[in-house]
Amino acid sequence: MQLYPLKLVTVVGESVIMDDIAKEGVKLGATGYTMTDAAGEGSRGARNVLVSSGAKTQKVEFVVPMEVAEKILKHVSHTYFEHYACIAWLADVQVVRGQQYL
Amino acid sequence: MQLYPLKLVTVVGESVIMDDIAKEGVKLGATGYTMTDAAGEGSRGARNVLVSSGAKTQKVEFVVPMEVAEKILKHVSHTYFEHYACIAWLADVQVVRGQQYL
Amino acid sequence: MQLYPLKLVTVVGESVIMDDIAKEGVKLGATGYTMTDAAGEGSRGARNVLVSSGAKTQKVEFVVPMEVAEKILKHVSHTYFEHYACIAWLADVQVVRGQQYL
Amino acid sequence: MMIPLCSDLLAVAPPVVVAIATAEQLSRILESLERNLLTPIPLCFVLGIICTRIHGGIKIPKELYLSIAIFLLMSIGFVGGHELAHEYQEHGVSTIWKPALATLFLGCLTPITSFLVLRYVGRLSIADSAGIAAHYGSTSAVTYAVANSFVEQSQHPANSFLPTLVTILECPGIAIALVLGAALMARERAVKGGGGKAGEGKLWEALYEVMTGQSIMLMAGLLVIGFVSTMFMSEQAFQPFYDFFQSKGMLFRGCLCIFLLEMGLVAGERLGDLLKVGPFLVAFGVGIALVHGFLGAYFGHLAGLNLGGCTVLAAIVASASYIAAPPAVRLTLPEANPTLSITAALAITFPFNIAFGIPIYYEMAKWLGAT
Amino acid sequence: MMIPLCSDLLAVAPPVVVAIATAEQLSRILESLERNLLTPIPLCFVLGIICTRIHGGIKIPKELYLSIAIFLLMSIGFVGGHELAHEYQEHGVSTIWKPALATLFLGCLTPITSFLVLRYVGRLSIADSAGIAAHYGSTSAVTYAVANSFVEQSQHPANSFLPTLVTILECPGIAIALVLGAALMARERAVKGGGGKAGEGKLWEALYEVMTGQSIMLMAGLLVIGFVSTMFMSEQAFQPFYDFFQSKGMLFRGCLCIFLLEMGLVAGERLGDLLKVGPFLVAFGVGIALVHGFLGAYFGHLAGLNLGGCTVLAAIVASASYIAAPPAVRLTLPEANPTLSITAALAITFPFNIAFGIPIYYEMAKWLGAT
Amino acid sequence: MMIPLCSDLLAVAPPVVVAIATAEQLSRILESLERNLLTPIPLCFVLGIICTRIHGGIKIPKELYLSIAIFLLMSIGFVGGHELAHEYQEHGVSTIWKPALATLFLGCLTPITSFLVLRYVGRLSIADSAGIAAHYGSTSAVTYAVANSFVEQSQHPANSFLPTLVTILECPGIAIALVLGAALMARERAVKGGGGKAGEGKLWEALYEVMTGQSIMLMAGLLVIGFVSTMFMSEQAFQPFYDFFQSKGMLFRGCLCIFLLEMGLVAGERLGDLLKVGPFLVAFGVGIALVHGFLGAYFGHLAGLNLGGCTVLAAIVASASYIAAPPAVRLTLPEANPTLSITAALAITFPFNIAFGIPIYYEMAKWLGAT
Ligand SMILES: Nc1ncnc2c1ncn2[C@@H]1O[C@H](COP(=O)(O)O)[C@@H](O)[C@H]1O
Ligand SMILES: Nc1ncnc2c1ncn2[C@@H]1O[C@H](COP(=O)(O)O)[C@@H](O)[C@H]1O
Ligand SMILES: Nc1ncnc2c1ncn2[C@@H]1O[C@H](COP(=O)(O)O)[C@@H](O)[C@H]1O
Ligand code: NA
Ligand code: NA
Ligand code: NA
Repeated sequence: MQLYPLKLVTVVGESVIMDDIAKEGVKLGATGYTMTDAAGEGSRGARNVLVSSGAKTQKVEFVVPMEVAEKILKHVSHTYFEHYACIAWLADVQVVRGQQYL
Repeated sequence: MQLYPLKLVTVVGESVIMDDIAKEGVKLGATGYTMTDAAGEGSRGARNVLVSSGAKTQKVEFVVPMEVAEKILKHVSHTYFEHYACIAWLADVQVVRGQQYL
Repeated sequence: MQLYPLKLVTVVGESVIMDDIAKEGVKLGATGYTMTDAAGEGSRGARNVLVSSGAKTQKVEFVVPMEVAEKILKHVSHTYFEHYACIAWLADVQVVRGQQYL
Repeated sequence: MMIPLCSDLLAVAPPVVVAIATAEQLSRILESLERNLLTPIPLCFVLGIICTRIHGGIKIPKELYLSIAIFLLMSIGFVGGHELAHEYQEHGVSTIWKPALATLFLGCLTPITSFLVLRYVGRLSIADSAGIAAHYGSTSAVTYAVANSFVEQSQHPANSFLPTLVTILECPGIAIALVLGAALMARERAVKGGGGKAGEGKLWEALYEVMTGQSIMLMAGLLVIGFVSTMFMSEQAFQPFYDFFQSKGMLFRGCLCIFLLEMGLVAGERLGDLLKVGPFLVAFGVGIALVHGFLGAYFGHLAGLNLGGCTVLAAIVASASYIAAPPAVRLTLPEANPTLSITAALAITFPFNIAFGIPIYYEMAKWLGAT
Repeated sequence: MMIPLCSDLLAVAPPVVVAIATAEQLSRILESLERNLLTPIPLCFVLGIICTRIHGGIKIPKELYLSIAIFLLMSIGFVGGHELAHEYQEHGVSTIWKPALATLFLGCLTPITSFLVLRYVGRLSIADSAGIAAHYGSTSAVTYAVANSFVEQSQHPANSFLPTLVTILECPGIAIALVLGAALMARERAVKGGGGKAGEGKLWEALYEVMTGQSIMLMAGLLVIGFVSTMFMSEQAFQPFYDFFQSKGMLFRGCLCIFLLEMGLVAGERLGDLLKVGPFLVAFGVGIALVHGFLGAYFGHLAGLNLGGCTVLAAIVASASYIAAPPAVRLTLPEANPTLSITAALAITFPFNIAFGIPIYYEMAKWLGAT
Repeated sequence: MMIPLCSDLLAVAPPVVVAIATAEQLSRILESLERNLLTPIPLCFVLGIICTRIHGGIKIPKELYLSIAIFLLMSIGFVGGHELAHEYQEHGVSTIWKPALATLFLGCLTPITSFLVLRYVGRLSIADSAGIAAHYGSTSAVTYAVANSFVEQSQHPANSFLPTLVTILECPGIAIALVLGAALMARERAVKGGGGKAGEGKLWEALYEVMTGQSIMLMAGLLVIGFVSTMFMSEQAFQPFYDFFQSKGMLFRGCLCIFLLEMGLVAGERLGDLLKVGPFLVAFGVGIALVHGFLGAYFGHLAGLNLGGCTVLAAIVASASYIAAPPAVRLTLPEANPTLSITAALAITFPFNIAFGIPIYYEMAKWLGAT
């Protein structure tokens, strides 16, 4: 079975911004995203506020090629890191039928 | 501390099939699985329907040796990729007391 | 954009111990953690009991440098593996502005 | 039995369409429309649609939605069992068996009419036709609840055993459509020589899942519980349970408001899909509701239901399932596009029934002579 | 105080067993069984079990389950506080202190009886014995609610301060069993020379967590709130709160139905474990309930409770905790297998009490002379 | 209109402070305090605080909390619409337009007074001042509910259209504070030459989100629904809906108890932040409530509200939003520290209003001559 080497971008942050990040990720080239409710603590976690959808912290994941990953990480770090509670990282994954996500 | 190199197989898809995928993964050799409720968008996300357990999208993860990982990915891709909204990937992980999961 | 190579430690286990693990991880040097509700099966999954917060199984993730990762894994494996349902693994990640998490 | 009834029906149908258009009836329909629409339940649905369309912030936690669904199903079952016990104590099964048979017959007929129209008029694929037919062959408990509160407000309460009919109508339609779809697709595949993959082996599993699904287990289970406890409990001890579940009570009505708000939110999102699904499906969603509604009223009347009963039976026959059917169809006919069926059921037929259908079926039932 | 009571008891016990078997009593028990079983609350439990066994689709969102648990605990506390205020205004503490002491005594006795039987008759490990004893030393609020509704239906309502006794019974049993288990295991470990790991340091933490856990905080907190607001509010202002929380009301009874449905779903899954846990535990789950139930009825009667009160006290003493105890035991005695304790508490003792235990305790209380 | 009113106000203010201190009034306040505090609603809040402080185990699922919030907002809207319909049928808009205008005026005034005090007395940053001002410019639906139940218990029910005023008060304050904050920060940034990043482009988006947010959609939507269905439905058909939503009913009061328990749990956690936010903010949280409360009572009286109405208007003007405001502020003014605003709103002003504010506003309204 052929597997395509792609990147998994994970962003965890306060839920007030996570819907926007998911949408912006798609605009920057991701073919989709997966969002999970979470809870967490960090250096600025107390900033999180309750939104009407419930969770204070959310995690969003994108399976993307490296260029898109870079774009998303740059965008997130430039737009949100200063004032919002959030963390972002990158990992290597092998994706089934990965050509769909290029 | 000894760590065992194993594979982490992640499948995200519409929840109507995710219980089956978890069970089938165990049948194919996984010693267990972890399931999380999620939300997401993708090329076929609109296909997701509400099931009585609530979430429309779920994520299931298996920590398994490479042979089992291949079997699970093949099975999932062969059985579900054509008609169901789902995505699957593989990552390298180092597992504590990993011999239990071989 | 500069990315820092760090470790992602993931622990999945019965929720009766997960709050403690999260706190102990921070004590051992993690700058934060992310916790998700999950469900799962494993060799000892039947041990899980309902706690008043709801989920029987939870997942906690730490982005940390290798030394802290080792400490957390050692602690978890030494303290909880014998009697509690839980699994722990390590993966490589590249973290944005990773110096914050050192 | 089916053939004479059908020819009967054909003889009756055309005049209906004409008759229904008389001025007096139209004005009566308009009046009931007003009486029907300007009440909290449909207005909450409208609020939900508006909120979605203007990207408003109402978010009903899905656990609340699921909890209310559970309560409504339990309530329909329990009250049904309670009323059935009274009916049974007074009349035995004499008043019930005919409506029950008629309902069963309608539950077998409607998936077939739907399939035929979709496949041969709409030229949809086998999978899509069968998938949508499964939705229209089953029923919507919420439509039942709204219809029931309409006839109560009109001072023509339905026969007491109507909730039992809802339970009867839940399953057969889904089962027939799924079996039909799977069989036709297997034949097609055999002809084309392609090998089936997912879905096939899952047909019986899915049928079992429908028959033991949440809707049917809760409705049928509470029906039995309501029946038994009415038989064996003192009235005083029974009262708090009745107060909790009773469908005229504040809990049922209030929960229905919140439920319809959420349905409006979901339907509002689906409105955008109306363009995608095309004009045929819109016409189908309204047309088949009217046809099935007329069949419901007609057979209900034949089986001896009263005016309210005919109206409610018409409404539930005309309604399409959007809770039990979708996962079953998704598992069995994965080639079927759920956007088509859910949009039709939820964004076309459901609001049509809530707003216009129910008063129309009421007039149909009246015109057929039900009292 | 304990010694004379105990010898008293030994003199009384054997005839009970004989007497309870007289034909007339048996037929009365069967009658109450019918009156007890054929009501919505136990029937919902049965529906849950059936649904799980046939792999049916009922899914109660865990948030609904947790919310109902919160409501039931608040309700028991609030009504308890309200009734306590009335009792206090009329009789001061004169009627209450004896039952309270008796309950406290039973709360300390039952974990020990359980432990001894499990360890020396059942030959279970120290950890398992202490873990199960913690469950049986505490109580189940739902069993209280069902027993209470049984005696009300039997026209013998319990003394008004019974909810207070539930609160008293919640903690001591868990605490005693955990301390006992931890101490014995430490000794054993010292003998064997092995080093303890997790759990040990967590004993005091876990005890504190039990004492400030959700069950006790809500029950005791609302007890105080119910007491204070009964004292200071006008009746009219108090009414809506009372209507909301009152345990004879539609909300309490209805929520209990849904809660028991979920408990049936969980117990149904545990039924499969009955084989695993073996015949001893099944016998224990029934036998210890009968013994503790008799002790409850006996000491309740000594302390001056009425017929309903003795029955309810017997039921709560006989019941086993499955909400507060499991996490506490899991943290403190991780070597204990939760499958044993939860299966015993939830799949054996709870259904036994609901179905057979409560009517039996009622007869026991009658036989003891309670009126 | 604004200027004469303001000078009026200045003439009135000092004597108030003196007058309010007379012995008789103080004892009356103490009496109402007791009557107010020793009721389940504030006691549940206290229980929540205690539970958090002693690390107790009460956990309200967030879905329950959100569901109750939805119910309370719908209820306030629905009852508001119902009462508005009655008022309108009897008096047209003659009695309503003045209070509505006064409320709108107060909604525009309070964010500005708050901002000025925070920025120039407290020397907070622009972002923090504007962020906190947005909270205090809006209102808290729960404070409304508690104030309303207070005046009902005091036999001085508020004018029927008060819920309408809550709806009017929700938005303008947030909008004004956010626009003010964004404008001043842009100017400051322009001066400093720094380039703005997040937040800026999101102002209009956030304003739109406030105006179509859950609170306003549910309250305004149900207001219309309550109004329309009161106009068009028979009383009998309307009754179950009214019973479900009515704010004197058991559901509303009971849900309020659970909601305040959760608010107590959250406020308890914030208590630890009181030290961090410092004495100025504590003083601000109390002082601004008293000032805004007085303004509310004063303008309410000018606009012709009765004693209960003035009290409730004072309470809602004095209250600070902690549901709608926080996400809006977080999106628009990310530099503002949410710990400051949420601690002030939830751990200072809210409990102050619930415990002391409402009875004080009642006395203020009396002193101003409202009857
Ligand atoms: N070291 C970490 N490991 C895992 N998750 C983290 C870590 N630091 C922060 N987080 C997550 O990121 C969110 C925001 O973090 P922060 O911006 O540091 O407050 C927290 O709520 C956590 O869920
Ligand atoms: N590029 C992606 N990155 C992360 N998750 C994805 C991606 N594409 C799809 N998904 C997830 O997989 C599910 C099914 O995707 P699809 O089959 O593309 O509709 C979606 O609901 C998402 O949760
Ligand atoms: N092979 C596996 N892959 C993924 N998750 C696992 C695996 N084994 C166990 N788990 C998770 O770890 C929890 C405890 O596992 P265990 O201790 O094996 O019962 C389970 O509830 C699962 O959520
Ligand atoms: Na139908
Ligand atoms: Na016990
Ligand atoms: Na305000």
